Amino acid sequence: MTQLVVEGLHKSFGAFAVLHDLTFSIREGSIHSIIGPNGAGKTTLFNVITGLYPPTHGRVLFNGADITGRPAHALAALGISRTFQNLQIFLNMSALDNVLVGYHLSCRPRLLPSLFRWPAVVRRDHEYRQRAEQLMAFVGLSAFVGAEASAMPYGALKRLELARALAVQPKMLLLDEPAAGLNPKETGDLDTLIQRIAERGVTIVLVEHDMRLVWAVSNHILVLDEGRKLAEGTGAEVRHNPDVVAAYLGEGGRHR
Amino acid sequence: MWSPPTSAREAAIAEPLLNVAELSSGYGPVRALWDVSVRIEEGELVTLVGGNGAGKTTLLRTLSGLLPASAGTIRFAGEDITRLPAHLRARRGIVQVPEGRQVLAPMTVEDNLRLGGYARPQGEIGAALAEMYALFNDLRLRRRDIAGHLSGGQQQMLAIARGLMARPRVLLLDEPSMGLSPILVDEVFATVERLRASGTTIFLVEQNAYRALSIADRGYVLEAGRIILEGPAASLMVNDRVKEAYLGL
Amino acid sequence: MVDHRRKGTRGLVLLALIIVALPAVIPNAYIYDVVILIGINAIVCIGLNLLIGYAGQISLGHAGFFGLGAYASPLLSDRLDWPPALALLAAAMAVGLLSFAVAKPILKLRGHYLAMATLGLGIIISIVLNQEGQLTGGPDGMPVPPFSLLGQRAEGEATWYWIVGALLLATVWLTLNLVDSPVGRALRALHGSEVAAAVTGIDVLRYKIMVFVLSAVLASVAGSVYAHYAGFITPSEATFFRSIEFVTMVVLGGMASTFGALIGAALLTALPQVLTPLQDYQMLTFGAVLVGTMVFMPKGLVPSLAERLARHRR
Amino acid sequence: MSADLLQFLVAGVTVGACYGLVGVGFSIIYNASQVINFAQGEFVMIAGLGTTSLLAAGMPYAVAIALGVLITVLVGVALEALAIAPARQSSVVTLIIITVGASIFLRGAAELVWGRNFRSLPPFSGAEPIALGGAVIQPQSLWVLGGTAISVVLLSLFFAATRSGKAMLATACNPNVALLLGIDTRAVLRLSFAIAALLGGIAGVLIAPISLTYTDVGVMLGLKGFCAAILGGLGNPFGAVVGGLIVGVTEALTAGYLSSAYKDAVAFVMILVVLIVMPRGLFGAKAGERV
Amino acid sequence: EPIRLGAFLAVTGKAAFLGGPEKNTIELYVAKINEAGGIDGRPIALTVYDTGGQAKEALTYVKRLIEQDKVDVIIGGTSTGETMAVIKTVEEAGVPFVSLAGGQEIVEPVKRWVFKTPHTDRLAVDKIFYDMKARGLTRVGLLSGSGGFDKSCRDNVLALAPERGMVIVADETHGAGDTDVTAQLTKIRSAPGVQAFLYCGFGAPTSIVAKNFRQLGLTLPHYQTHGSASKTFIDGAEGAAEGVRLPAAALLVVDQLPPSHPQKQVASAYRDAYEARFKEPISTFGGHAYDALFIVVEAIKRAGRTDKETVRAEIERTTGFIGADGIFTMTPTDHLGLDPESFIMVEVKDGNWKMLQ
Ligand SMILES: Nc1ncnc2c1ncn2[C@@H]1O[C@H](COP(=O)(O)OP(=O)(O)OP(=O)(O)O)[C@@H](O)[C@H]1O
Ligand SMILES: Nc1ncnc2c1ncn2[C@@H]1O[C@H](COP(=O)(O)OP(=O)(O)OP(=O)(O)O)[C@@H](O)[C@H]1O
Ligand SMILES: [Mg+2]
Ligand SMILES: [Mg+2]
Repeated sequence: MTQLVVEGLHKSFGAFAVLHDLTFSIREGSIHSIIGPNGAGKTTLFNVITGLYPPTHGRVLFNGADITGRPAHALAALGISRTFQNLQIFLNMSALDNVLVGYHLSCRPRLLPSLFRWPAVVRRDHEYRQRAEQLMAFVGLSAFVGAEASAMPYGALKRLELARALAVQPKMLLLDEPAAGLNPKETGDLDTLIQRIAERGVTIVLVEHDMRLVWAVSNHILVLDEGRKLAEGTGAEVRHNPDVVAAYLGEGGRHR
Repeated sequence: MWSPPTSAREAAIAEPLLNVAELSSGYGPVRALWDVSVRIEEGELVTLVGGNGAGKTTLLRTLSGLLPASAGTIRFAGEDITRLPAHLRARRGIVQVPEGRQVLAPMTVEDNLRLGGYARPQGEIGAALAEMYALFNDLRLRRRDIAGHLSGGQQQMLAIARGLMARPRVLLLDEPSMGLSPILVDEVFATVERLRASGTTIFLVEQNAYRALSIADRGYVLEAGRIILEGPAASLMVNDRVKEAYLGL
Repeated sequence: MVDHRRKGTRGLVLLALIIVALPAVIPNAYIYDVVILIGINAIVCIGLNLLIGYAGQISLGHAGFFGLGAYASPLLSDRLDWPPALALLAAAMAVGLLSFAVAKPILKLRGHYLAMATLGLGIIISIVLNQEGQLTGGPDGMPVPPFSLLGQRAEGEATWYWIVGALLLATVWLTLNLVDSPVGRALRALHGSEVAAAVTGIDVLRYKIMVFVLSAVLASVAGSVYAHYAGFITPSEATFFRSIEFVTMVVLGGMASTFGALIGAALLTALPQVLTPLQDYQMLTFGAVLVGTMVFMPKGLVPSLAERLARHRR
Repeated sequence: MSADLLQFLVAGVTVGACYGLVGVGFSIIYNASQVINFAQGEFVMIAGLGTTSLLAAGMPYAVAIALGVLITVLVGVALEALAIAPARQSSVVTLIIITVGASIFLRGAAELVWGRNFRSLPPFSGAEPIALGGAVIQPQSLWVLGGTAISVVLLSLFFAATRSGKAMLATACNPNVALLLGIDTRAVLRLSFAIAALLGGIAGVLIAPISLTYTDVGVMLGLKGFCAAILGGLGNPFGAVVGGLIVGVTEALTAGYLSSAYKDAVAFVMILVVLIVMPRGLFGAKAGERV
Repeated sequence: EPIRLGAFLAVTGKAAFLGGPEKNTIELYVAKINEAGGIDGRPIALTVYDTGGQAKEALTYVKRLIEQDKVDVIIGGTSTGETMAVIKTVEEAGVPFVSLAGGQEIVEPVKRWVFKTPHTDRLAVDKIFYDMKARGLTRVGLLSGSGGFDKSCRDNVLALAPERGMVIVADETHGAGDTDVTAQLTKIRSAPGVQAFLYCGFGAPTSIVAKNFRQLGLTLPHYQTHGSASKTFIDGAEGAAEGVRLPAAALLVVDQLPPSHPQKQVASAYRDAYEARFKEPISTFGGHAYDALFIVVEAIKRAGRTDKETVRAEIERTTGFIGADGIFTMTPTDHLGLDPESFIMVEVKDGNWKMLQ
């Protein structure tokens, strides 16, 4: 079943068009990779899908509902969650609190109960604290449970974002270059991690330049170039597409 | 690109260009580096391999002077620079391409590049700019645009180009290939090799340890803030520990 | 975090003990007065700190809300003959509504632009209080009828001490609860990164508005209490200097620290009283102390001292 | 155009130019550190009062002005060295509160030196008003306008076209990167305070013949200057001047046609409306933020 | 055992222009009295607090004076706001208190413990209206500042005008720290049938108003208030103050007083002492403090002790006291007791004050 449909999507900044008439769809439960040269519009596409940028025109449908132009927090409530290429960590908080923020929607915090510290609030907070710790363990951050986010190394922050995004309990998870800053060993772990998340039924949309990861996990690949669809298909199909090789993979990328 | 004056060259014979001895450093009371010793000869390409949180970035920041050394010495071209302010180190030719790009977001691409050459005679800037634009076509196309609006990879190109604009004597690269498309990764590695060929000394931190080691002369392995291994790149590549932990083999 | 909570509870208990014990050592009505003023300023600062320290949104106009509370409550009780307690609540509601109405457009602004907008708002309020002499007595101010609740008149410093003390304790308690709850986390989160907060489901603008209104209401209540306590009120309570003073208290005490706000308020309220022997050098010394403190404790008193203490222990 | 309207406009432009000139001082320190310098008004005060003292001591007017401005620059540099530099690793808010403290300190010091009386400086070129259509303008206003124009042009050029100007901008947006580029960020900060004090000083001597001068003169001028700088878009000297002129003219027209009691309030309402429509002021630079 | 005298004044802030000379005067004369052996051998222990002109500070300092410093008498409250804010506390504590502010509400209705020395703002306005009427001017364009002094003056102008047969044809305001008022003056210029101009305010704006007035070439008779009664106003206006009229205490023109004038001696002695010590021209504000201090001192002398009720009663019994502001005769129903005649009109002539008849 298709989960996300992008229809005739167009996005420009001033006179500068970044996405041109883009149409594609993503199947529920799949791992759908989006690749393409730097500046092709991948992150912009994510920004539009997650409600951070309104599209110039075109539509985005999620589970059949038109979500175009809805605010980001509303989309999160529908089950769309993401990580960022330029880390967006709450640096003023601890690592654990970063993840706990991810549970915001599940907590449904209300002002009065919070002000008066109703027992239910305390109880639930305790519960989410444990879940957050489990989640940190799941992404391999057990060592950082007590750490301040501002004191963590880059690679750990990437996983912290992933944990936070998972805490939102998404139906669809958009990952923007999760492997950047990880070494091959760590990327290998990430590979497993992504598969495990997908196994839980979460649709994954992956933007990544690390081809080893892309080839390893993707069910389907969309190639963007200058805001247009350049190619689409399985890994094998895309990999040997001469346009893709010329625009993006180069000789090195093809073989990795 | 750059050839040192003879006196400096003589000094360099006695001592490596960059000589880091027993260096410790960290963040306030938290120590992140312990007795790190690194020697980089003039014209060498040395790579630093290490896992997430090993302290690679911390080492580079300490070398550049953004973090104070709590113990040990840093000598550069025969001079003790352990206490030298960061901007003077940059003017001596120690140039860093920082992790996470760190472009000057509200300024234009071209302003970013020109500032890269801040410490250089202004007459040379024009030619250097042209060189960078030839290397990174995207930057040429976007040169009047605001750097902060570029895509992640474009910003990474800008960070590298900005570093090169300074015509470094030793270039500290902190994960330069991060976020670049495969084609551009090839391009960046090719550039690094070219720079080395033209005499620039390079200290490369790179997650893609395999490729880094394949072009490097020598390498160091950093774990938990300590150097645990060092040697010729070729020998590190076949080291079991390196293979398992960093090459993902 | 759990540790944080425990610290907060400990602080709360300590504060309660201090409030209960203090009268034993307060020699006269003057010292009571200073302590009461500290309490009133602290209530404003604790609220303001939610906005500035936790949510990261600056306001240079909170004296305006303080002033509105200070004027509205006596005006309602005096002119309309409402019971003062009701007037106080109505004033707080009115300020809440006003701040709610302006919050939406204003809180979309950032940084210094937000500072300017709130500053302008505060100044507009203070101009109105100054100019509408018929209602407010103009710059020379107006007398305020005493406060009474259920036929009991609140008079004398000792009585007000307990009222303000209780209010302060309640404010601290509620604030600590809030800060330590998912709501407080959401506030800190949008401070850290608005986009990240948004994609995790936090309605950023709504939370900003909420905390803005909350802090405005606290300022208004503090203002009403002040007016009834002092028995006289002038528009200088609503000027932008006063707003800056509140912000200075928050920053001096330490941002994102409830007890910091309290201590900042205490210090800056008491300091002029301590400096009086310096006579003509008073203002100069005040400025120098402020600069010196911020230079040597850039994170503010409480966080800087806590850090030093922690380092010492290690 | 009626003579009254013309006179209102003249009044507005005169006042607005003063605001703008003070506002320009804010942009430079902002551009080097993102700090709003609450002591900017005190630079204006020190130059004005300093010059009156020097004049009273028998110095020729031009020398007194030059020294008065020089003293202000020294104060600016001292402020940077003693209060800002030691705390430059701190957050912007902390630095701003330091400037608040500095402003109080400087006023306290000025009161000790100059007392509480207001003083005046003679106009540079006579007090004979100049007729302008049906309106009149003080010659000193032309000096203010001229001074404002020259400052803004020089400053705009500085930021747009010089290496030091760009270095200053780089320092504000990321001091660590600036260091990596070889920029002496301390020197940049010092320079920014020197230039800001210089501008404040120039404003002080230009405005004093109009506004008179006293220890608190900088408070309101500083506030209005801040409004001008924000309205025009922080960091843009040209914007600060335009902002100042708009505030001045709004005030004058409100006083003339609506209500002088609420002229300041109307000006603030106008600023609020502009900001709501244009959240970075009239000519504010883009933040360059994206995700 | 010293006599404890407390003062709270606006030494800094907007009203510092008033509070400064007040503080100077009190300190000067307390020192003189103490040098001369005090009152009945008891020195005066003076405590001065700076309120910055803020009512809130005033209240705290008054509590401090009463509770902590245990003063016998309080002088102060540079502004009406500061004074009004502390009246309740002073009355409850029962401490004799002499205010230096202009508002008549301070002593009307009479409060048991509260006195004041300056002429009321209403009296000043009345003087001005009287002078205008004598010149056949009845249509007045008014400009006032935004401070307490300015507004109180304005309120009196508006309130008194109908009674005195005056018409206020323009009522304009300027803000604190404004550097130019030509817009307001332009508007006043074109007010229908305007015959005279009156400015209510003090400090630098007084000179700015005069300058702008001349710049616009206005020829209306120009009045200001006792807020401008300082040489600084004339100097600051740089010639533009010529012809400005205002009501002031005789102190201002002490040299022009006839030798027979009862205040001549007192006022010139005060002027000489002040100017010699502080090297700045006197203002009439310092005079208020002079009067307050000596009314208190005389009362204590008469009482021979400092118990509060006796001192209060003696202050109330002040009769024919010759001060800088005029001659005071207080009664239980008049806690100002100032002879309106001692308030005179002066005009600026040749860069100096000229007494009018
Ligand atoms: N600002 C900071 N404050 C305190 N500790 C820090 C800070 N930054 C880094 N650290 C700590 O220093 C250690 C080294 O971090 P560093 O960033 O140098 O690692 P790295 O090798 O560059 O890792 P990565 O591959 O993720 O970039 C880590 O344990 C990290 O937690
Ligand atoms: N807010 C913005 N303002 C102006 N231009 C923008 C903005 N956001 C993106 N762009 C431009 O849109 C283009 C696409 O950017 P985007 O970040 O989507 O690329 P990308 O495919 O994610 O690239 P990368 O692989 O390098 O991350 C770039 O040329 C970028 O400069
Ligand atoms: Mg991207
Ligand atoms: Mg790193």
